[in-house]
Amino acid sequence: MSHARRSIGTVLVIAVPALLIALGMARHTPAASMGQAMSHKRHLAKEMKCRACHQGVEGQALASFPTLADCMDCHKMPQGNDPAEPSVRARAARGDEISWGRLNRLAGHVYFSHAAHVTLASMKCEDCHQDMTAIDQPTAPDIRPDMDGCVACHREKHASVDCLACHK
Amino acid sequence: MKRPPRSTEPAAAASHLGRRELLGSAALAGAALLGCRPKKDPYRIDKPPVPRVPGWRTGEERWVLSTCALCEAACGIKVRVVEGRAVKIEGNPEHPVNRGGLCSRGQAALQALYHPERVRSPLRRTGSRGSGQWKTISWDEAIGEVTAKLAKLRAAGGPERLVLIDGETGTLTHNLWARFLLAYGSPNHVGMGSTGSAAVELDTPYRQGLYGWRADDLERTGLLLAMGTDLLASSGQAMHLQCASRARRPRVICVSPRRPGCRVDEWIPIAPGGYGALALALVHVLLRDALVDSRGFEALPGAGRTPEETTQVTGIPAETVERLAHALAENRPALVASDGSVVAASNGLSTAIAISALNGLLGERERLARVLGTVRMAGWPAPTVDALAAARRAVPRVDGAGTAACPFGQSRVQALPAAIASAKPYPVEALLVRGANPLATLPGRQAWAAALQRVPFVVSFSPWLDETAWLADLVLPESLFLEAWDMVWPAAVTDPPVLSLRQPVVGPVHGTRQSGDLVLALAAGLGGSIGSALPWKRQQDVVETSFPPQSMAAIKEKGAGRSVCADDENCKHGLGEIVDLESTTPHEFAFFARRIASAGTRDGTRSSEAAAGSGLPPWEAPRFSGDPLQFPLHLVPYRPAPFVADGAHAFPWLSELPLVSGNPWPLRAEINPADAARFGVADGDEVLVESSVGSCAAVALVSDGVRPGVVAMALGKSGVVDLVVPDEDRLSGLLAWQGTRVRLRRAS
Amino acid sequence: MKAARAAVVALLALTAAGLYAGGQQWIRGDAVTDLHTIGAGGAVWGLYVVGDGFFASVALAGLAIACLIRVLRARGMEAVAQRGVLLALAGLAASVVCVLADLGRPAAAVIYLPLVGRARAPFFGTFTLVAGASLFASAVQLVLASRPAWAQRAQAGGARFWRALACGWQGTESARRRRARVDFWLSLALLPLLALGFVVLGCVFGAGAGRPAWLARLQAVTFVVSGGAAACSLLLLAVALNSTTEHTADTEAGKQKVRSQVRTLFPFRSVSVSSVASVVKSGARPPGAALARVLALLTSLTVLLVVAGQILALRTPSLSAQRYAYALLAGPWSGLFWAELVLFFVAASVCVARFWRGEPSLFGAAATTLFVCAAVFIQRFLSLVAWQTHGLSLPWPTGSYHPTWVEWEVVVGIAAAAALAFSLLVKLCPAVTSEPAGLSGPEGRGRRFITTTCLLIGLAFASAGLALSGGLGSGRFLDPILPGSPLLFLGGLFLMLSAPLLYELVPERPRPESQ
Amino acid sequence: MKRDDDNLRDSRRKLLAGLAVSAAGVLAARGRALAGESATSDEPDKRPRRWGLVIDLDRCVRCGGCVVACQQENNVAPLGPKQAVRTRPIHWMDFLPPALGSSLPTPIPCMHCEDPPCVKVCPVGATYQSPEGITAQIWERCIGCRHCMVACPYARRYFNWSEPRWPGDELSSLNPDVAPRPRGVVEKCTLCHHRIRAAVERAAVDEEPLSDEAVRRLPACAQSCPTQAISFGDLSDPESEVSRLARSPRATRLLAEAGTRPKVIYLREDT
Repeated sequence: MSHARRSIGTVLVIAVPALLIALGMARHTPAASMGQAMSHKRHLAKEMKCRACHQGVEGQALASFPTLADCMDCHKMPQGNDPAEPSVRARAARGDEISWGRLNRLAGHVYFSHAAHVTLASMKCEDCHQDMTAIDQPTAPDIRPDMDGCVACHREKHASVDCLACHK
Repeated sequence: MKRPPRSTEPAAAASHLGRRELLGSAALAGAALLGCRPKKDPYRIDKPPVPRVPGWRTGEERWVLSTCALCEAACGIKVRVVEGRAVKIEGNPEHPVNRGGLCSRGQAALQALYHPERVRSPLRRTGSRGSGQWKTISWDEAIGEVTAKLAKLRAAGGPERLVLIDGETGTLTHNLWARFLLAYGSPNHVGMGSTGSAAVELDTPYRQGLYGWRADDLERTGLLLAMGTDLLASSGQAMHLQCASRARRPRVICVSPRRPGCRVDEWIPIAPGGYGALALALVHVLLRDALVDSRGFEALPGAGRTPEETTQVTGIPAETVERLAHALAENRPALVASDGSVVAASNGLSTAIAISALNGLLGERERLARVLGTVRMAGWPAPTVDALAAARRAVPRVDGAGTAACPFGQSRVQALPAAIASAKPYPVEALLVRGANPLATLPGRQAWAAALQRVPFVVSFSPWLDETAWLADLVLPESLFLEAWDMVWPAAVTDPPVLSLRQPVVGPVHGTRQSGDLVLALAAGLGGSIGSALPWKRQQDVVETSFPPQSMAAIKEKGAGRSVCADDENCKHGLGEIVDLESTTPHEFAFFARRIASAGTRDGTRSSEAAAGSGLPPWEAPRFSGDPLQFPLHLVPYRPAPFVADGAHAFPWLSELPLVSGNPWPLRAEINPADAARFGVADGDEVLVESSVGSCAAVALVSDGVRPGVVAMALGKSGVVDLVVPDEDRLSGLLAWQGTRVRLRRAS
Repeated sequence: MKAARAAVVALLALTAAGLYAGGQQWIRGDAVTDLHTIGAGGAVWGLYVVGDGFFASVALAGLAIACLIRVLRARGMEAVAQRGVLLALAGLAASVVCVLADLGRPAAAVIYLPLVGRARAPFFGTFTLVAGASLFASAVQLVLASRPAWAQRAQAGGARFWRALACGWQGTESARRRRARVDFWLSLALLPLLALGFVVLGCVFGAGAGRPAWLARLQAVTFVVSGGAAACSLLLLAVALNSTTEHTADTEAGKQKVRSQVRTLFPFRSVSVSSVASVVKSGARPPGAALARVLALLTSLTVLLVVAGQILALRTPSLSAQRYAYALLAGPWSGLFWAELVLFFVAASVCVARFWRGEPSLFGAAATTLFVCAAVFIQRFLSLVAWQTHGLSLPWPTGSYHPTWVEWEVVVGIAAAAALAFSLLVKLCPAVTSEPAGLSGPEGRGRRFITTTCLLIGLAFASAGLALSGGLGSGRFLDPILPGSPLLFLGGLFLMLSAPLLYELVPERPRPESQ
Repeated sequence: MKRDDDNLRDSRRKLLAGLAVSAAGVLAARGRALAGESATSDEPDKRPRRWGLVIDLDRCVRCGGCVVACQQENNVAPLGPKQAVRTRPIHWMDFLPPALGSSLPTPIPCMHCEDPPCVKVCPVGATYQSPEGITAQIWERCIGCRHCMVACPYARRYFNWSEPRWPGDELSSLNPDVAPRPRGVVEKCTLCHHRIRAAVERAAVDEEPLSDEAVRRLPACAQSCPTQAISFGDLSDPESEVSRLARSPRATRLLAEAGTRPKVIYLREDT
């Protein structure tokens, strides 16, 4: 009996720290941070399209974030009564820029083109991303791309599964 | 049945232990495997913490047109800028100089732009000269300091004691500095001499009697006789020659002591300094065999030389010369083109005249080429020059160019150290150096260092802390060409000639300022007539207002374009005072001779005493420095394809170019197998090359691409310039780069 | 005693130095080696791959010799066989470490090779057949052969350790017969596997862009033959020791002398001299002479092959082969080349002169071993490195390769660690041929079924894994059809090789009738 | 006891059968996927492209522009003089030293062989031949065994002997379309596949066919060439410029006898 207990103890002594180490090395999820408080829900409720702000989504690889100048296209005039709005206007007047937080980052050796998926494959934003009409801020990361997922979809849609299609 | 012994029982217990260990080690192995996962994505391009460039969206990219500045050719470039950072330079396909091509230098320019050793703000020397102790100061402070000094110097009545060494020509900025010196009252705007553009500049004025650069119709040329080591690979003409002759490649015969790096139809090895003699011999054959129309060439000195007589100077057999002359006559239109290395000899002017005569005799230069006149600004008012400036501008130049010592010279930078050291004709009180590093790129390093020590006030505008800047009192780092506005006259002149726009492709990476802004700030600081001579606020305004708006719009769209003058009055001061030789009598060589005789230099006033009675200087044989017995070989310094005159260290890729073979970094001494056998040197040996003034270590490269009796060494790496004896052509004032004798031995 | 301790300390120090050097390489990258890009004046494969080839070929040859001995049922040579297996284990482990030291990204290799390894690549064979299967096979051989000795120690009141190792061992006559059967069949089955492994290694070493096919094949053959020579010489050293033991073990003084000699070579206290002596005594004739003859033959054959290769290379139309031959004969590699030939020649002479009659001396054996191993190492070095520096098809500049201290330290450290491991294994697994008289016991059932099942499942897995990682069908496809197929193949091989172990280990279940 | 045994055996059988069935299922699924792919790639109107380069040695001026253009485009890190003492340079586009009758160096990128020896030896499939004929290397997969470097008869592959470093702000000039390679992997010319991909994508967005004129100067080396000595295009299209040039009597291939069938074709007058 004591023998068995001792063996369990040994296993615990070895395995628990190992597990802890393993857990500590696993990737931790970064908290969502957008760099500037803004509500996707409210913007989309005003019949805005995603591409109004993410202007690169149809023509380039990165969907891109708006510059403050883009924001000022509408926000030059007060839009509603959000107390944060004047401060944004002040920043724009100073020539400041918002450093938007990127929620999704692909591995550095992976190429992903929004243009190819949105314009050529006619995919919708919601096919991969969260539905932003319901929430103010997305949770990070809102998609977790893995190669199997990409390849499965490419196979299904008869898109290229050549390595060079996505690797750079 | 007897049971086996009980040895299995404890064994079972033991195996239990084994299992426990197994479990534990498996867990450990799992943890270790997890630990092996790369913690950081090694493929991520983490841009350094450069502040976000305002106005750029993520992933946004633009292409910005500009003009390269790494040689005098002024190729059009197209820069890919992503999120405000330049990531790739390509040739501008719309640009008439390079038509989309771009050589290694232009491609590597981003390395210089983002180089970690760039000077990031003005520096003031705190320790003794050369001690390397610097203090960072603000731009206002730096400019204030320079203006105070210059104002003091002018107030003391000696504005001519200000000297500007300017490594740049053919740009609006250069003209701004010239205007600044004009208003300030100093004649001493000194160029950098013959490795760069000055030698090319000499080409046309002395041959055609005009100041400006030639435009050759390369698409029609049937035979190109290319003279010199660099013409086809690295000269200011190279890119244009190569790009413009794409469609119908002419037959190319190259004459030089070193085989050019590119494919030519024939290579004729020639002794250094022998180009003029070859041209005269060709003229002789052309006249003797009545292959050409000979009117007007009676006055050509030395024209009676037969190929046999010149063999000793050129090292080319007479029958080769005969064959070449007939080839020139048969493959018309034929063109003789040459580079800076051809005239960088003690008989430079003679050579230029002889080559020009050959071209004139062939009668093709005039049909193939049009020569530009001097370029002035359309929108620039005549400069205000006060009495002091007008008076002091007239004193002889400190480098002696244009005086009896150097009648046809425009600039004689190699005479500067001696002039400063002897304080004759007058002492130099302030020295400004921009776009140049004379200490490292000109021979006589020791003399230069001593001279710089004697000048009380030295300002360097170098973007690097180079050898010259190291000895300066102030370093005011100029922006690099990718961060600056300018307008450039390409040295490789196209037909029709164009202006090439330079605009910032990125904002200043560090706190540097454009050279034009600096000179404007200096002028504004000095005020008075100087301030009103340069009335603009910014360099950008100068660029945008100096040319007619419709021309400017076209230039901005394509990166280069022709400036059109609206009326005669503007044209007088404007661009495009084009003298078309077709409208003169093309075959009348006297036209050229008269020009030389009457107007040897730019203003035609100071050279009258020097002009020889016959109208032309007599033919000269080349002269070499060093005892032929002691120094049996000729040094041929050449510009390799990736040659950058200044700041070569900032382009590691150019140094790593695998053009020769193997390890690309060390300096190579290229010699003929015959000489290698004579001096007991094998390929790859460490050798010592010595001249009468210096020595340098190199690695031997034994190659039959070098003429016997010659050591060819690439310029741009330190060491070669130390070998060169600073002799010069006494008429043109050009440094005789090709006039040094050396010896070579294995390093022990 | 002192010498033995000093030897252990020295080996430990060398191993530590190797670890340090390996750490330097880990931190600073492969730039600390003298390996360079082919064509830019260097070799991309250097000392590490040479070490891999050396250790692996010695190990395979050792295992092959052991298998041959067992297949031929030369009981007198059992001690040699046992040493051969130990050599295989230590050598294969060393070769694996050499490969890991050479790889640019060893961690990625550990993940990707089992996951997506491709059967068409030579490296696949290296890591499955040579590193995986052979290592496992030699371990199985070792366990099977050492269990009587472990059981002896366990019965003599040894630690739980020995009992764990010997669990389930029965001294019955049937068990012994069974084991002999297993030994025979396992050895017989291993021989083709080893041949395949040798072919793979030979291919890797014979490879080289633009090498004429005949030269590549000749190099591969030379590789195999010289590997055999090196293994023979190493075994000869072990046998020489035993022979010395035989001559002197009878007297007490002699025993003392043997002890000291034994400790010099196997520096652990509990080497059972008597058991070693008994092994040799039980043999009909000293195995040294046979080994020496084989060694002399293999060495001469190697010299012949090397010389033939040179002559052919000089006369071939292939310019690169000519350049390579000249570089060896008179170029920068000539010193090494001639040294190799001289070493081979001297070793062969010593073999013929001293050992032909079967009178091996410890000193002579040690010298021969040193000569042969050095020559074989040089042979591998030249066939691998000199081709990269001088055998290029295009006119790239010729290269050079002078291994840095890091590379030497790592390889020497690996060799030292292998020697330590060998000594440790000798201590743990003494060769015992004279088992205590067994008790008779019944033959259990069930054993055969389990073993056969294991063998069949293993075979199925291995063939499926091989087919799947071979890309089955489409040549365009990058990856194995099923990720992890190489692991399947390797697992199948392991299962197959575990079958004899199962056969041995499955607990005896009495026949139902007897109950 | 016996019944138990039989049960056990049965269950074993079941297990084995289950394993076999599931393995067959997986195989079948994969096989279907394979079949599906080959069907899509063999559409009659879409002939698979075979990208290739033609280098005219008679036009090449050996200016080195292509070498530096390639380095800048593909994020090759400079070495600096310290590393270069025993140099380990990376030049996807390199110059083959002059030899064998030629007096000039030859620009030499990866040959993108039709039958690439490097692909055959890669143990993990890090290098492979893409459907458009590019001999590609997936950096992430590479384990750094350098077998491909030994196998390549042209010596056109490079190993990262140390971590690439870009001093100071030079990281700013890195091309975001190309992943930098970490230490320990082999890298090589990709024929600027990222530029091809971008061009294909752009043509698709603009709904225009990808014309031969549009791709002729697509790779960085071809773009920079002052004399347009380098042409790029689809060798399987008989109308393309590269195909036309490849039919020229001046066309030769390097080491044609090696049987690698390079897709880089040199033009040279026989002299």
